[in-house]
Amino acid sequence: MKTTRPEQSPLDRLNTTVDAGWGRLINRVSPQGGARRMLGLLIMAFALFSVLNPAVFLSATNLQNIALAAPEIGVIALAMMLAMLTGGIDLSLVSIANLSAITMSTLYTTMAAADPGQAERLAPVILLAGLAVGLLGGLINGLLVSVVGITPILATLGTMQVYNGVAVVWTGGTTLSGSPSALTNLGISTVGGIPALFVVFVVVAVALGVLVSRTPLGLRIQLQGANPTAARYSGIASRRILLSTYVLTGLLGGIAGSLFIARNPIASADYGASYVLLVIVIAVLGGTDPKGGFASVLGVVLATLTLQIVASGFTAMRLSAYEYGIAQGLILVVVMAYDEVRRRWARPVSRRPARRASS
Amino acid sequence: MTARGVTAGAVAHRLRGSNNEGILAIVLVLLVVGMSIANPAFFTLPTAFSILRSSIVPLILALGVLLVIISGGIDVSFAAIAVFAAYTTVMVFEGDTFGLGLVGAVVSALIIGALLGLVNGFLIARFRLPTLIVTLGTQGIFNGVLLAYVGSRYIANLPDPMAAISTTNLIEVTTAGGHAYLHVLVIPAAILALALSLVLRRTMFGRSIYAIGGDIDAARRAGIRVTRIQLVVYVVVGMMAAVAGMIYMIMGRSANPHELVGGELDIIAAVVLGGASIFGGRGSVLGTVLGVLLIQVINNSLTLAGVPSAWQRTAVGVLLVIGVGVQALAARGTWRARGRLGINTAREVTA
Amino acid sequence: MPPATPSSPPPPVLAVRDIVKTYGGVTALRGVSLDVLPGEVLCLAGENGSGKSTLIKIISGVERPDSGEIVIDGAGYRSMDPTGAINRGIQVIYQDFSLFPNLSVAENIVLTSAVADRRRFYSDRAARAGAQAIVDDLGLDVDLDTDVERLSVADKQLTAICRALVNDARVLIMDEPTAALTHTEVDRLFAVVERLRSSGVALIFVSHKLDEVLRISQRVTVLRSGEHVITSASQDLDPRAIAQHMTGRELDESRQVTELEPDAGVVLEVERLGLRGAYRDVSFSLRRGEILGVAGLLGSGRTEIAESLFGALPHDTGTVKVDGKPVRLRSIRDAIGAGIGYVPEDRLTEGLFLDKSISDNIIAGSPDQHANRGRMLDRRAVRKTIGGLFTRLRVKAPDAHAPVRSLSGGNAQRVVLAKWLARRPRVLILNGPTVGVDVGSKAEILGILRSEAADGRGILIISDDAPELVACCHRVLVVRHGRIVEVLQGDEVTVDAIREKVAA
Amino acid sequence: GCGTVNDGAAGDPSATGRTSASGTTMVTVVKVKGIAWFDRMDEGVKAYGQEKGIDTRTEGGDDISPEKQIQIIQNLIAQQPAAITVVPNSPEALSSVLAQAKAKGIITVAHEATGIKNADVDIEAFDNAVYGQKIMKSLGECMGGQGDYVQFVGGLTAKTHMEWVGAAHEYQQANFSGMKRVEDPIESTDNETTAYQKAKEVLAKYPNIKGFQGSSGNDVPGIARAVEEAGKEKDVCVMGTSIPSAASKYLATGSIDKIFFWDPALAGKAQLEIARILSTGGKIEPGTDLGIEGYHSLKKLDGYDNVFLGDAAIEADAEAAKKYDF
Ligand SMILES: Nc1ncnc2c1ncn2[C@@H]1O[C@H](COP(=O)(O)OP(=O)(O)OP(=O)(O)O)[C@@H](O)[C@H]1O
Ligand SMILES: Nc1ncnc2c1ncn2[C@@H]1O[C@H](COP(=O)(O)OP(=O)(O)OP(=O)(O)O)[C@@H](O)[C@H]1O
Ligand SMILES: [Mg+2]
Ligand SMILES: [Mg+2]
Repeated sequence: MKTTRPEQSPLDRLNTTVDAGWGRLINRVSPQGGARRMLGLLIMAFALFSVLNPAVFLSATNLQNIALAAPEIGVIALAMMLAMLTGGIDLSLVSIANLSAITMSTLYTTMAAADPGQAERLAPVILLAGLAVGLLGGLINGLLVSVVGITPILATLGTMQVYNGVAVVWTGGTTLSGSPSALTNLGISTVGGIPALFVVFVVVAVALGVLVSRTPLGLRIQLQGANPTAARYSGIASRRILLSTYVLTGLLGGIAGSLFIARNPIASADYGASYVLLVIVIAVLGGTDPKGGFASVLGVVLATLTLQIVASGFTAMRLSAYEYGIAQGLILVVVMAYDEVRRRWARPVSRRPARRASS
Repeated sequence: MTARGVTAGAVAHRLRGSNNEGILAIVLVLLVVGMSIANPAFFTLPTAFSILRSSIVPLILALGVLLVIISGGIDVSFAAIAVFAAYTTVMVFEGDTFGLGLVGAVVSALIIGALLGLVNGFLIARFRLPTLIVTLGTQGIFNGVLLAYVGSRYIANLPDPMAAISTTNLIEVTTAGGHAYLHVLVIPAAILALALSLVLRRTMFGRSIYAIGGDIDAARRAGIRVTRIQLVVYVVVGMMAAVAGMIYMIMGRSANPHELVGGELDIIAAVVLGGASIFGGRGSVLGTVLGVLLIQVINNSLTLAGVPSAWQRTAVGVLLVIGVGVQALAARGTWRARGRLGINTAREVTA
Repeated sequence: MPPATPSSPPPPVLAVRDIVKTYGGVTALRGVSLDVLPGEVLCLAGENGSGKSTLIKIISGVERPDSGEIVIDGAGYRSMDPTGAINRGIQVIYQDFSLFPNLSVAENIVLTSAVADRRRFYSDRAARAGAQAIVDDLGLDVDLDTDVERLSVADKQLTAICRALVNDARVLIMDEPTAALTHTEVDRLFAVVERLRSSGVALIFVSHKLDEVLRISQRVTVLRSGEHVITSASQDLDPRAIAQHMTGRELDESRQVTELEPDAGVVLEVERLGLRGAYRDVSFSLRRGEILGVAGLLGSGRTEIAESLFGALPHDTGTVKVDGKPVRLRSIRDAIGAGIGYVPEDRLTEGLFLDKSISDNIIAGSPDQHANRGRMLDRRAVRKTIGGLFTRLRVKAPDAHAPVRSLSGGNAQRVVLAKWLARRPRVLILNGPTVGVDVGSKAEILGILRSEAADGRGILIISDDAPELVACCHRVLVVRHGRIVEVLQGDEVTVDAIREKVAA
Repeated sequence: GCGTVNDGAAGDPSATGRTSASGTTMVTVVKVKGIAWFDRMDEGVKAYGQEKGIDTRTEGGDDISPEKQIQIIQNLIAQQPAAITVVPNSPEALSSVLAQAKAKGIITVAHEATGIKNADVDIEAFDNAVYGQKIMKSLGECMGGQGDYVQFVGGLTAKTHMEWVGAAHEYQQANFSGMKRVEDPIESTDNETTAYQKAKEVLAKYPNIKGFQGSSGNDVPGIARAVEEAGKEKDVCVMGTSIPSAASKYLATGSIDKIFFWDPALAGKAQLEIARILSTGGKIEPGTDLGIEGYHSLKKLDGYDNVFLGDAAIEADAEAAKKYDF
């Protein structure tokens, strides 16, 4: 009883070998979940625009610009990812970043008025002050969320307005200019053709990745997000974890603030308002579960780059900002839907698909 | 399941309301009293009517959000739907070549709203995607499509049938403090609130929404048609958003496709302030009404209260934090008390 | 136990034929067939993960079989859907209850039937009346207006039972309905079951308590690793036989307690502990190597005592000493710091991170112990701990990276246990350590506890399962109305004595 | 090794010398795409491109945000247009990205951006201080030099708005001592509904209010709606920047008394013409004639080396506004 099977054609054989080889390669470098998906998308987007408009898209300037624009958004997206990892959200990040940028700018201009040389020498102190402001903003969020017990979305919506309001009052609504030249120089320098700010971003991302997946604190943050009750019964001090998380997101906000003034030596209350929702999109695209417990730093980094690539590709294609808005929405929805369909296809009937633990 | 402890605690619980409506009402009253002391001009009929008037659109939007939040989701695309539906309608009816009048315009807006809601509902129910993500995506899509392909211009003059209601008032009173007008469009808002309240409390559809928000898998096991109900919820929300959009443009007497979008978080804040749980399954129309009023009172009275313009953003934020903080602490207090009574679930909060 | 009429058996109301079901790589059911006759109780027995719940979910339409057929009243279906099942008279009490935490008890009880009846409107008053009727019928004392999320596990279970009974079911399926119930409630439930059966309802009953199984059922079906092993009349079986079919080996549930070393020090000393509204004047001591049982009725305050000792529900009065040193127990961290561990009664919400990996779950309580000097998680140490515990507790899982959700009840419980053992606590408190755990696993878990005690730990076990307490406890405290009323020790520790003192 | 982000094409010959008319691209970056004001500017930009045979277009974000403008300009630099002209949301925010553009040999021209750095020329339709005074002169006359008034700005961070109201306030203090500004400038967030609500609050708080000055295009329509509802269109003077289409229905009822503006189409043309002159090696000096109405004799603004002023302000009452179709 042998069913006749057509002889496999050489082409098919080639295909199978290539597929197998490709599969092995993928498995070797295999990032998981959000990261894997974003890697695919990133390559696709890059290839697409390279083909459509290579002259503009592949120019050194353009690639540098992508690397220059990504850090500030990326750092805020990483902070958002961290907040979402605990099942929360931090809407105040951009306001914190602005407040810290304003602090640094004000300190610098005040000092420079008295003694410019001194102001430059004290650049590290100024930077620390800015980060401290971020930390403080995060601390207030953390206290509201953990001690007072306000839902994060409301607590940070409130503090977003408070921090923003303080920034408006402080600056009188004007845009401050002035930033230590150490920072400004960092903003325009490159290392081997790669903007220094991008290097800073990668360093922050690596540090955060290590923190989340390789340290006790990171594990606790993940567990707190996955199931707060069980976390409590496991002896995880939920309040302290939430507090640390929001302090950390505040600190990242502060770092974003210093990236702001490194890139443009100015500080104002209304910079980056459009980032608030954008970073949620990035965090989620990067594989963060908004319900908490799961996130991927690599995924978020790749998602940041992908959206930057699409944005610059669209300008290169002379498409409008509205069309980019549509594309951004479509990418989000299609990627998530595709993911879900594929997952269900892999396990056609499981109602509660087991999620991959990754970070 | 003991009858023990159904004493003072129970009475307090009743007064507090199942979603903290009681506390919210007290916060609202205190705020009004405070404002009135700060500036007697606050405690007047014109101010009251003005606050009611400015609450109409946020309220209708908030009611839609409430529905989504109870069902366990979150929606950030409703403002985009509101503008899309209303602006497109205004564009279509600009010349009113069909002579369909107001009814035609409203129907057209409702259909557009329903269709856009259907897109959300389809993606959410069919693919079982997180609602925040879907609506974040569709928000960008709807807004982009509107501005790129429908139109992006400010339309200064509305079609006549719409323009006619702009200046129609329900009540006009002249008091010592000046003229007080209550806009006629509070009626649809009130009707929607009442109707939604009835639907949520008295119909199986409403209860199913709570059930889905409570535990979606349990809802499926109980035979509730989750997919269909989610679809209907998002369609209804789309239609409510369309109504809100129409009212917004009618009251503003112009159509600007750049408005409304961006204020989503404030609406969600009002709903959550009104006691709805971000995690789904809890929330009431009464609470939402109080939440919206509270935010409107805050937003509308800072100038009167003498808060300098520059400080107003901060003040809104501080008041919001205080409002939800009081609620959170009050909820915490009762949890703790209950923990003492030994009722078993106090566990997660008594740290 | 009236025997089923042997002459002309009525046609089965429900049957399944050759059901196969796989989850990813795991085969949960491999060609299972069975019949259920009207007017009988069919018990499903089997070890954790043998596929009982999966079979039930397939019958109720929650899951779709890969192949096979469901036959209801002679009509065959490839698969069911929840509404279809309910409309055909199939009601289920799920192992995880599937209640709505945000709705009142009354509404939870009536909602499913209202959905099935395709009602359009809902009335609070009618719901309350309907729920009250069923609650009265069962003779329960239930506050119908409380939200379900405020209920204890036992109360949730009672609510789920009420809900299944409110419909006039023709087939009633109960997946471990007694797991969290005490003796009295089980008796009430069984009275109801008996009544339903005599009125012609067919019942499928899943339980790991084999004496219950034999008491209530006419026939027993045993599954092992997704396969049908045997279906036999209950009177032909005894617990030992069932256990043997389930596990394929002999089990021993007899009392096995080692003699304590005479000079074994006191590891936990509780003096005049009190918490208003829950318990008072609680004093006892626990020696190194001792296993101390705590028995009591639902609501007697046992859980509160345990939670106070774990700092989750701080006590008002009294003192606690660990190893002779007074300790402060205002928070869980205090308790953990003092060397106290606690396996909570509701392992799904309090014990486990269901979507996290087994490995994360196990080190959830001891990340710092697994950190190297640079405050990084030491992967080698983690692997070592997990490897050790996997073998020691015999956790059955493909690998440590699988999410806990994919584990069966018994294995999940071992993971909770492993979490605490990874910390090496001085005192381990377990609340219902074998709830929903099959006899095989149960014997193993008790064995583990014995050896942990032998290691010098003090162990406190709260349980409704008298035989289990007898099997491993040196002494048993009986709690009534928030006070310790009796201490049974040595030969006094018998099933009958415990049941008698608890109910007195 | 190390370097700077401006290295890439600094010495790139193709970056400069693309002065031949054909193939030249000039891009105008506006505050936001799709609003009537910038649609009108787009008309001017397109018309100019056709007249001169240059590839011109406008780009802009989908909302008013400095970071999006930075992003757009940065992306444009990669496309190497001959010139970028920009109406910045925040002039300061653009300084470093404009420096990048300059480093690549791109001509940069700004509009509504007094004090902007790294733009070759900033062209203003008029002197902001003079414009503010002009509004106050009309408002003061309308109010008969007596009574309370308030000022609205689109944002407390909007530099030009703050300059207009600042100059107007000073002018009032010097010339209309009977008038009093009773609140600091009020923020409308450039939103008509907010302007409307704030105006209602003002009317409640100061029943005797006599005047409103608006700054963003949405301010006066919102204020006028509040005034009209209070039945005070005869008692209150409402004036400020707006565009004829948005203001027309309120001008007709008298709830807006006068609007002030300049024609964005002409401003768009003026920017491009300056860019063209600079790119052909020309110079902008006091007295330069761009050949565009309102920009026939540019003035230099004191205290800045790159700011030139036109004389393009238009004021219009109900009658005059009908002439404009934007
Ligand atoms: N959603 C799921 N995804 C993957 N595997 C699953 C899933 N549900 C069940 N399983 C697997 O199917 C098998 C049967 O599980 P099931 O829950 O039916 O066992 P059970 O007999 O009810 O056990 P218990 O007595 O512990 O309740 C187990 O190996 C379990 O791990
Ligand atoms: N002495 C007492 N005085 C007042 N209330 C009491 C007393 N003892 C128990 N209760 C009440 O009985 C109710 C039920 O408590 P709970 O179910 O937690 O008891 P438990 O014995 O720990 O139950 P479980 O069987 O789940 O372990 C609680 O409301 C508790 O406060
Ligand atoms: Mg089971
Ligand atoms: Mg007038």
